[in-house]
Amino acid sequence: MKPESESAGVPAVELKGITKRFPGVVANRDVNLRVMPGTVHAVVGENGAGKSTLMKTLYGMHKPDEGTITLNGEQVVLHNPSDAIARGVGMVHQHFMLADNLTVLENIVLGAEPKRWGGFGLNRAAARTRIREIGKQYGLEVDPDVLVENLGVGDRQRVEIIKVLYRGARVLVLDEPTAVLVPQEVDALFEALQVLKAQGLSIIFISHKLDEVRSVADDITVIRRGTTVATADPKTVSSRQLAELMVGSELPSPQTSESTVTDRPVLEMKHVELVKDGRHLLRDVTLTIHAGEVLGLAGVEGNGQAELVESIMGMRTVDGGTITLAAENITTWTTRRRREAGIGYIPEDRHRHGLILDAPLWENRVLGHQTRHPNTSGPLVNRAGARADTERIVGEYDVRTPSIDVLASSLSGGNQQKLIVGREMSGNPKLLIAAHPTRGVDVGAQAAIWDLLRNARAEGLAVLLISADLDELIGLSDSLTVILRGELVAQVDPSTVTPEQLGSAMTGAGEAA
Amino acid sequence: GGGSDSDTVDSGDSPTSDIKVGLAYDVGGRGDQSFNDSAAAGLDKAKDEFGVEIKELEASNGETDAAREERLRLLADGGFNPVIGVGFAYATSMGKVAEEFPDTQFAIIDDETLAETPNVTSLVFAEEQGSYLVGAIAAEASKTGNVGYVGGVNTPLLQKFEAGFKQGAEAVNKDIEVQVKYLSQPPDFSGFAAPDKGETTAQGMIDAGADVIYAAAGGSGGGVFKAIKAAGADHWAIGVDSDQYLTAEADVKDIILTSMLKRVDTAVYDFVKSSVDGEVLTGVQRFDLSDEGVAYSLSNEAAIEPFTAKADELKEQIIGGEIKVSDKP
Amino acid sequence: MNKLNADTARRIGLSVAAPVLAVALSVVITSIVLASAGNDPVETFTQMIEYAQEPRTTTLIINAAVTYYFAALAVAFGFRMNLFNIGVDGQYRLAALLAAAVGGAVELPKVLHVGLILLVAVIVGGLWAAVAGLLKVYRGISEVITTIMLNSITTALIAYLLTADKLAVQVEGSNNIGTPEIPASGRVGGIDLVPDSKLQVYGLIVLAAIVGFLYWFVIERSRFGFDLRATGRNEEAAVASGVNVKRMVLISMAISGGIAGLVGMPQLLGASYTYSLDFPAGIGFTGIAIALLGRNTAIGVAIGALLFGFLDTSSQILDLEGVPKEIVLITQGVIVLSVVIAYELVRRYRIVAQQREVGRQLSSAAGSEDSKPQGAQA
Amino acid sequence: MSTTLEETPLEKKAPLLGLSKPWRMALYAFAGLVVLSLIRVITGANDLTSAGTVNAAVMLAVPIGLAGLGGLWSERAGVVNIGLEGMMILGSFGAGWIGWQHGAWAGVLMAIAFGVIGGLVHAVATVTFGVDHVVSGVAINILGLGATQYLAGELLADSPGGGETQSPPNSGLPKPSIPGLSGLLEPLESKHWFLLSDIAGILRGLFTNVSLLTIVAILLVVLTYVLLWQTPFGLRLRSVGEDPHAAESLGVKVRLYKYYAVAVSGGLAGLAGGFLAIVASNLYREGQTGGRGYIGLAAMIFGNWRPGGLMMGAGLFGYTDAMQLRNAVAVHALLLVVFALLLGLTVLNLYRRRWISAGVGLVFAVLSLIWYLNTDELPGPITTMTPYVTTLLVLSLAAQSLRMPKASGQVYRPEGK
Ligand SMILES: Nc1ncnc2c1ncn2[C@@H]1O[C@H](COP(=O)(O)OP(=O)(O)OP(=O)(O)O)[C@@H](O)[C@H]1O
Ligand SMILES: Nc1ncnc2c1ncn2[C@@H]1O[C@H](COP(=O)(O)OP(=O)(O)OP(=O)(O)O)[C@@H](O)[C@H]1O
Ligand SMILES: [Mg+2]
Ligand SMILES: [Mg+2]
Repeated sequence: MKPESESAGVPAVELKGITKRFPGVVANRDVNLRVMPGTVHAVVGENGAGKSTLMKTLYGMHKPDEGTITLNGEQVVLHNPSDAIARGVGMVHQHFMLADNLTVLENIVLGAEPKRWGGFGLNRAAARTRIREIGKQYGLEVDPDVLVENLGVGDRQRVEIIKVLYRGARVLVLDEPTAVLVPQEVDALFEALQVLKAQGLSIIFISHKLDEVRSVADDITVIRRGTTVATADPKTVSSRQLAELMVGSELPSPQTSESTVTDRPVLEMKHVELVKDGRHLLRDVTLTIHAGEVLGLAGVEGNGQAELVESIMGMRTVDGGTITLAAENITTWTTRRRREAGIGYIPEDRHRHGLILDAPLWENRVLGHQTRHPNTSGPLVNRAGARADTERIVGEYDVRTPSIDVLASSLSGGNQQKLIVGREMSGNPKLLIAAHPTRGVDVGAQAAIWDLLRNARAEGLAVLLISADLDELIGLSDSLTVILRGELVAQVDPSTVTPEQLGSAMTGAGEAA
Repeated sequence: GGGSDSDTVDSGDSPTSDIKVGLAYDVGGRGDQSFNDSAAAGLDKAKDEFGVEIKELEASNGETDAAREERLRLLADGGFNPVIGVGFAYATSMGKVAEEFPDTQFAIIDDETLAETPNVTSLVFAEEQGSYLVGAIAAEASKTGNVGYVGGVNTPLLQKFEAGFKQGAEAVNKDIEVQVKYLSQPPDFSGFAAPDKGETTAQGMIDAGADVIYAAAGGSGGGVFKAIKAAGADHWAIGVDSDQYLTAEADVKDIILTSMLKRVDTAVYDFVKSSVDGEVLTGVQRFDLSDEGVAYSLSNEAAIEPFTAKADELKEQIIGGEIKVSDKP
Repeated sequence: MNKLNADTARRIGLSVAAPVLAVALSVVITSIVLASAGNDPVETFTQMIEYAQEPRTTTLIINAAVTYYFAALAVAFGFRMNLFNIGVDGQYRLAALLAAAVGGAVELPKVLHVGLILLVAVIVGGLWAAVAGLLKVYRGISEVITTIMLNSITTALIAYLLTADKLAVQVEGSNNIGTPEIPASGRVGGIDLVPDSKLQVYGLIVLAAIVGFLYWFVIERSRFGFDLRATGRNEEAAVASGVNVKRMVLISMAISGGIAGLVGMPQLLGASYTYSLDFPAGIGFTGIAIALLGRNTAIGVAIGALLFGFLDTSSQILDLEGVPKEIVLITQGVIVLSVVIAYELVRRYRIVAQQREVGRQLSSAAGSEDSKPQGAQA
Repeated sequence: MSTTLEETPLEKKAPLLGLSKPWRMALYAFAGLVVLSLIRVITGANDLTSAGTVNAAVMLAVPIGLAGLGGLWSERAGVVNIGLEGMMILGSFGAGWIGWQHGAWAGVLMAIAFGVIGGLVHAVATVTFGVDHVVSGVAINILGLGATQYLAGELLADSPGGGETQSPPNSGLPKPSIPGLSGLLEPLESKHWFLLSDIAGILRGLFTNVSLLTIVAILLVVLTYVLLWQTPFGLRLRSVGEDPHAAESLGVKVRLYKYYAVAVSGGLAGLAGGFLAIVASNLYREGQTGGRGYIGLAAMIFGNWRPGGLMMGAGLFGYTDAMQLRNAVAVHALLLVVFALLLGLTVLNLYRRRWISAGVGLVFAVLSLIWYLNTDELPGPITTMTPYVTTLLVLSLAAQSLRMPKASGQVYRPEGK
């Protein structure tokens, strides 16, 4: 570890003794952070360590309870984001901050609009040119006039960054920008970052992917339980050491032990078609998952993964082909019937599809298992049974919560995810659909979830695994399929393929081995 | 609160009486420039003449019989006697309350289902007779042979107006066209309070050839008058209840040919008077052409003059019984 | 452990605080309005209270509440899954009309007769509401529009049906018109609930209690209720969990309408025995306010219904005492607002309190926490 | 407020003949006119397109449109406004009360002022206290009614020609016409020629006796579009309704914009009420608004939260309402229009291979034709349904790609609160 004082000159950002309390938690306690101009400064830490909170403080979204913020040597008080923006601080949030129903242009200029009609009108033309300029300058091209809802995550990410650059930010905060990107997109992003750096901008970069961090960062600050515990030099520190600083635990890597694949097909899809308004969302999808097999589905987000999952779940009715579960044709079954037949579902977006945030944990345990013991008996909800079983899950899956009566919203992301996994594992399913099971989950929880998947697989569970984290995908899968524009375009062998090959297959660039 | 300005016993030299009159309005209450106001006028007259103490209570929209019942009961309980209910809506409730207070004399306007109850006086009107006359006048005045009837709310009571008007018009010109429109359907009583709809409807009737329109629509009548006024010469409106030539806005009054007078004020006044005099009216008190309880107004002299002869002739025939006016359209 | 008890104690304290605060707030505002018009608030309120305590009035209040209760439950049922049934008003009027027509047309043994009438009412109300449900499910039209439109359509429909040549009979000498009177076998007698009151409480108060219980039981305890609440709170998650939302919309709309169908029954079977021009209208809209006031729970709604019943009834005495009775409307509006505001204020207070507590805990536990990080740095 | 379901877009994709949106609209409008004219000629129900009808339609549409516009403003900023009715009532009273003493324009201003007050109450409740929007709206409807009745009792009871339930009449506003136009068009209209007379009638209806306030109202629709969709102010306001946290993260003062929006919303609703008490009729009357606030809300949803669509919704309602008030024969003829409409849509559905919709449409088409042929007039009460039934009909036939502002109805709480 290197001493604080090495880097010379006035820091672009200096946070001293920041403390921020929220009901029930201290998100930040006496945090210190110095970011030098023209550097990429990584901040790492577990889920709930307080990274985002710290950044929100720096971005003026809330005032710290204690501590000072100093920008370019000048101590400042930020009452709101406008203050931060005015002082050249810009932030790309962990969760996209984009209005779907507005155009890219509208999203970007919002709050800093170019005027016309003597300052009265919105000058769309001027905005377009400006956005195109920025696009060229940093290789961040997007069509300003499409609605954001029609964009994939990569493009949304770009829009977010353009938003910040459009405001002429000198300090750029990126909160887990790579969580949803494929390697190629990540590289593109990093290239852009290098350009920015070269122009003297300072970048604060948050990520759970420690290799990434080490490759891009100039300095690293580690946060644990809301406070800064160390700074590290990316050139010297290893991912394992970083992980230990973060959690004091080993950095797990997803490695499948010997294959448990049987010849018993659990899920079979034959020539499945899904058409909406003449557009093929899924074209001629045919795949088989056997008991004890983990089938990895690789693909850039928005290429039909969601649709494929929803077709299996019965949330969409397919326009052609058949779906069979354990030799039963379930093509026309309702979602509930499929779940009862033994399909477990870890949804991609836990807040939208996985949980009722303003319901207590035990009710969330019932969700998706409304018709099954021990949650319900006949037409009635069996509260005692459900509560007892929730306690079991909380225990077995190490869900960190004061009680099973707290609202799901009060759990940290990782713990919410563990609850969902536990829920979907119970009632021993035949097939588990796991979409991004460890997205935004810290290394500790990650390891736990990976183990769960492995064990279940060993017991003969069939798993459809979808993940943007290619290491995870390669590490856990027995076989890998690549989906592109709704078609299964390639089969690759997880034991031989590299993330880069996989990535190019996903983008349709070159066929992987 | 209708009571607040008028519930004190008169002071000064005006006569006083120990009679306390309670009156329960229909929805709209005092100041509706229509039916209720007409009752209020009768009550005020009685108050000024006999110095009776009065108490007025108001109905609220869409209320239950229980509420009406309670209203009457409060009055009877408070020692008010007689107690008057304005409008047929009070029939059921008054039936109940009258039994509870046998020593209180009640009166109800526009209903005679309680004829059998000894302490309830029914004050009813032959609206169809008066409407018959204005119908005849309308037919006479019409050059296009096309007249209109605008009813406020589609209730049997208003249908009596319609029935009389049609018969009267046809009596004069058997192939006259009578356009009929009600502005709203119960329980939506906005038809009595929608001058704009009145105007639109009247405008439509005029465009369809009508040149005389009978507005039996309470406050919505004003709209009808506007439309007639806008239509210009040779178009006439006929008012209702009170003499609207006297009450309407100055700029439209001249096009009000006549009004079908329904003397609710007289009825109320007579009834109060009778109880002041000690020989209270009981049973069914029917007000019709014979006693001027219904009539047509003459205040727009120049305009009405040419039609009075025929109208009065028909009036005599109705009183004499040669003409029977049905109250069903 | 005992800290937990202290917590629960405070939570209870706070949940009591909200309603109290709400009532206080509305009393203050109402008083200001009263005073501004030169009426003595204290006197006015005492008049209202005293009047409410007369046995006769108490009965009236309860009866009003019974009717309101059905209306509010109907609305609340929809709200529980984010369906806004503004159409309760139309639904109950149409239901009452047809139920009255059927009830007046047949002669049956007591139980059957009453049962039949109630059944007709529930079915009519349910079907009429289901129209909105269908249009939402198959044509995606917001139930807000449909129910608003259906209310007006109902009015026209009733006017069309309530004529002598259709469902109604014209009583000689009456300017009213209504369905034939329901014979004794189809009526529900009152109950002497309030001691020494001449009036009786609607017999159907029993039904109200039952429906109230069922409402609670279905929503809180049944699987269906679970699905319903899940859909209301997070539709997408509900879909993923296997709830068929379209079916839920249809069913809940129908049930909401079915309950709405009962709104007119106490009046019909307990008082008027006929649907006529002066049949009470607009209760559906009052129902919305009460449902929201009662926060869509069976108990809360019951309290709200009684409160509204009290205010409505006491407007009469105000009128008699020469106090503008419109004050009652104002009070009702203010109460609805102040209740929700009170709850919000209490919620915020709770957060602040929590934050302070966390702060205190820290300042005590700080020392032990800080040691570990230092070690890691070395 | 309400659960949204998978909706089936109709016109959205594959634009007809590849025309751009405005032209497509124009084409539809013209086609509609031709059909209407044909049916007029066939049935002889000349009131279908008469100047009188059009003029009355505008009259009836304006208050609904204004109320709807109010709804649009607040919902675009994410605040559902069920309280429009109450704010309208306040407005009509304000106009009636001031109008007869200080003239119509003063009345108009007072109407707006009263509406704004209503709006501010809604804003305080929903934005500052984070109260559920529907609760607050419902409360305001009750309050609006109570307050006006109360104030009427205090302020109008002893006014000349007024009373506790109505104000004295006010002078109203001038209703200018384009000079000479009427004289020019009337003969043509009275010829009852195919199409020509219809166009003449419509033009005459639109451009004669147009109240100044009507013109103001139409300008307000345009202004709303420009303000909300072509200015930074509007962009910020809409962003607040789409994703307040995104807006907040860019320094947009979310609460402030919500306040603007809801206040304007109230003002517009108040103006709608004022229109009733100044133009439609020239006095305030209890119960005058007659639920128009709710209809306005419906018109807004009908118009997909867009000024343009809203205008169409209000227009349709006004037109059919005018029809049913003015002329029963024409209403009967509307059955034939419905038939034509359904037939057209059936064809369109077949062309789009939407068999079920086509089938359903056809069935209803035939039914309405049969109904038309077997009757020569509709019963009075039934005609009064016309506007409501038509609205539902059009909604259930037209494309259902409605989309409300994403954060509409959600209580907004700033980060970390
Ligand atoms: N608005 C809030 N209200 C209450 N608690 C909050 C709020 N925001 C964050 N927290 C809590 O503060 C702690 C830190 O949250 P934060 O989001 O900063 O963690 P993080 O380091 O960003 O985690 P992740 O890596 O999952 O993003 C967590 O326990 C979280 O639950
Ligand atoms: N009739 C309308 N009423 C309200 N807003 C509109 C209308 N037409 C377009 N807009 C909105 O105004 C903004 C600019 O209009 P413009 O037509 O340039 O964009 P657009 O996306 O092409 O509009 P549209 O989607 O209606 O074709 C866009 O946000 C659009 O959504
Ligand atoms: Mg974070
Ligand atoms: Mg366009």
